[in-house]
Amino acid sequence: MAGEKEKKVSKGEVKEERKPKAPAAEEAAKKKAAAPKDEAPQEPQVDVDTLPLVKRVKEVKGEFIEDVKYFRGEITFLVKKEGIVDLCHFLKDDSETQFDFLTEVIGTHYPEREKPFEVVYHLYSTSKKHRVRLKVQLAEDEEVESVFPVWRSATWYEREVYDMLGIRFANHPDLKRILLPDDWEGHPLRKDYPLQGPPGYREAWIKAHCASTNKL
Amino acid sequence: MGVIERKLPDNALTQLIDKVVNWARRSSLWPMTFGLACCAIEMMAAGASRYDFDRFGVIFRATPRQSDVMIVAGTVTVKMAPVLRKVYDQMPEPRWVISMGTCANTGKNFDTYHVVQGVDQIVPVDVYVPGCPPRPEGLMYGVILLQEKIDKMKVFRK
Amino acid sequence: MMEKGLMDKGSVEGQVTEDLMRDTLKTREMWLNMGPQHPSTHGVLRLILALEGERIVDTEIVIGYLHRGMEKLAEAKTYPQFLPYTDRLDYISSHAMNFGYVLAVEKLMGIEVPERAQYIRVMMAELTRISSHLIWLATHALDIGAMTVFLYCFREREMILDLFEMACGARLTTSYFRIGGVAHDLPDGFIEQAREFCKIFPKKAQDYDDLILKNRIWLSRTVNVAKISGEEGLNLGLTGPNIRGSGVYWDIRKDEPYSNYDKLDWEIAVEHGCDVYARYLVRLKEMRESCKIVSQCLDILEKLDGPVMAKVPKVIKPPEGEVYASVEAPKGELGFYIVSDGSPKPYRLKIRAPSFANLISVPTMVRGHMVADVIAVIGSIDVVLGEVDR
Amino acid sequence: MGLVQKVLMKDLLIGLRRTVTYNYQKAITMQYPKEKWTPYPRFRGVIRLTHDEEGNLKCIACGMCARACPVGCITVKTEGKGKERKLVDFVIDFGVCLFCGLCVEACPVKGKAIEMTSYYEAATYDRNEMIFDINKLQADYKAWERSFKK
Repeated sequence: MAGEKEKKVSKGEVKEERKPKAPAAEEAAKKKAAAPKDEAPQEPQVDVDTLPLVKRVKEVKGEFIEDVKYFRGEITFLVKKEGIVDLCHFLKDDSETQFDFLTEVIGTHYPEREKPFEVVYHLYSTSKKHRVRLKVQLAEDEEVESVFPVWRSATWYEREVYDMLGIRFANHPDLKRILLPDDWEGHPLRKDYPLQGPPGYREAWIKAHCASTNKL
Repeated sequence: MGVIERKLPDNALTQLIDKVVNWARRSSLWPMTFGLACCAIEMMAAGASRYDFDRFGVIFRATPRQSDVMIVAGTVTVKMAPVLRKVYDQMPEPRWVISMGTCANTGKNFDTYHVVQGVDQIVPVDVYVPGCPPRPEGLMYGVILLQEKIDKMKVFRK
Repeated sequence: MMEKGLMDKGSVEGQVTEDLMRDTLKTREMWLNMGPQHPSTHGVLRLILALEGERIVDTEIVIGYLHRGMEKLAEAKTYPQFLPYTDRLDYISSHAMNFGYVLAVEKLMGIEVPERAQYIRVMMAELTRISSHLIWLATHALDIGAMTVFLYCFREREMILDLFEMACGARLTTSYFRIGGVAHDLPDGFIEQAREFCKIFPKKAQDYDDLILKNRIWLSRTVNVAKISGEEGLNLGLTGPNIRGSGVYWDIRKDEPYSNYDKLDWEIAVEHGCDVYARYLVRLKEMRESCKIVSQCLDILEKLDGPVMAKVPKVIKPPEGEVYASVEAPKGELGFYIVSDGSPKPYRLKIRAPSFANLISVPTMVRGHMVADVIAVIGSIDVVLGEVDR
Repeated sequence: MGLVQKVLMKDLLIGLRRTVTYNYQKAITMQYPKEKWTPYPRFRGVIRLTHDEEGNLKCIACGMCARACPVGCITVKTEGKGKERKLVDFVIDFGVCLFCGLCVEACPVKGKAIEMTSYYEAATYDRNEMIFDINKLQADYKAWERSFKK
């Protein structure tokens, strides 16, 4: 399972006869694919800097990348907040990356961290068949630029993140709640929000809104 | 039934009239298709070829103004609750509610910030059908129970 | 058509220009609310349409009427406990939902699933795809006005549900997959009955073709309605049969083969029409391809013996980390993103629901069409609200 | 579509032929109250407690089922500790139950102390009637099954 994705990426690259990549990367990929499956829980050590995608991104947009992680065959870039739209434009248009599809935008809350919010972008390339994950870390009152100009589907994804976690996106055309009612208070996916909501809030909301329809 | 509803004395004649009215009501229960989630699919299956709800006189209507019974099939969420109440208020009397499936019965399986804990918080429920989702037969059994309930109702007599 | 005719006449007289028309014949946008309780919005979808006459100029989609807080709920449940909830995401293809979830957890934990379980999973996922597409065809056709197709589709669907009931114990919310395999091995008589279905189904699929494939009403309601190009579709987040209806060769089962899809012989269903009719054709073709996969799996399963469950620790405690695993659900790409902090409960679980993403493109698709076409468009992109709102 | 075909209504007649042929085939509708579907052995209906040969409950009151349950609809009340532990009450709220079968899977007793029956006619007039206590959970559905099995 773990090796498949990496294997796939390298296979696609070879088939399409792109820029010949470093033999070390190919070897690492092969080794990973051939790694015995029953030892899968122990993640094989891969030097992330040898991966062609990481190389290419670091080469061109290295100033925005804070960190690169590799886990279970997935590449994660930790991106500086101000560089996200620029990087996304690059990843979409560059002939080597061609990430033409935004799979999703996710918000996560880590209350114990210094920068408690994390926005995660999953990208996919329909022509190169590879995936990448971008991460932006935000402090409590920070905003991140919307990737709406790059992929229009981001509008809804970002609205959902705003709805669930209260992370604001700058330059978003229509940032409002999407799943919860407009007059709802609080952002449920924050870790301090109780599962049943604040005590009595749910019942009070129903009571207030059902009362108005009784006058029919 | 207007001004004489439950006003007439209880005698053989009014019993007979009640019987006829109840027979008419129970044999053409037109449900409002309040399909919300998973149970709605089983409700559709109950109306489709193998189970064929029409045999009971149950013909799904898409508008509350033409329906007698509301089958609440699925999770009632907080956002949906006012809509459900509005639709129920638009239904003409006499009206009944069948709560189908766990979500509508108690809602405790999704005990979260946005799920109503049982549709009986919003509208009065006549029959509860447990299951997640219930088999179409389970729903049919619920309809049969409702028909039995209607049979015992007093329309004109006190 | 009407408007254009008027304008033509005006220009012939040489006096009335298009701008003048707009000034003299003032029209006002009308706002029409559709849903959330509407039989043709497949659940509790609500659309607010801005109309100019009968023509749609703008659409706002309001969702969230079935928001059950699944992602929050997952943080309070252990990994095996959350499995029954995934059934209730896209409730008409619960196997596919299970599949995505267990794949994500297995990827996180590095569990290798036994071969027999892999084939059972693939077979069940494909049966689910058929049943999901059957429901889609039934409701889509019913919305457009073909009642008979509805009855026929549900008849065949019951055959699949019988198979599910036999193997899993439930008709809809099957919870058959487990982390590391499947719950039980197939029961006796399953393979024969499934084979029977595979034999009958192509003949029955011919029935649907007979009824609507060339039917003039069907054609006039679907051909050239809601065109969307592949590029625009990708930009708007379309996946699955919808994007394949716009000529994009993208199927996760082929491109990033999970489970045993790479060992089976099948083709991606792609159409280039970009309209409602093309999406209909794609799904019809997919049903036949799925039937092919199921019969191949049956052939293999007959010979292949072995366990259906891998060795999994009693308490499932994945290592710290985050994974994203995706499957090709009947509606499109279904992904599970799990962040684990090493405890038996997920720290964060995000569901990438295909229907949610597919809905984004609806305003683009319906712009300029008639009100009645909205029904056809919603039907054609096949939304399931349980998944949209989660 | 050619004009000739349009006038001859070929497209419509093909469909009509199909529906007419079905008119002369056996109906697949089940006449429910008279004729009941026999669920498969694995069907997950209402849960019941099982007995051993002597007629005692097999349940050892370990509470594994309650812990495995995703929704917490099972309550096992016990008395005493360790080996002295005795089952006092066993309550399942079918108004909450998901019918997922995880409780049966978790049961450590040989031959399973709880089982899922095929009983599905459990509709009630009252929400509280869906809460089954230890007595109701021992109900035997064999007679019900026999009533419609051929």
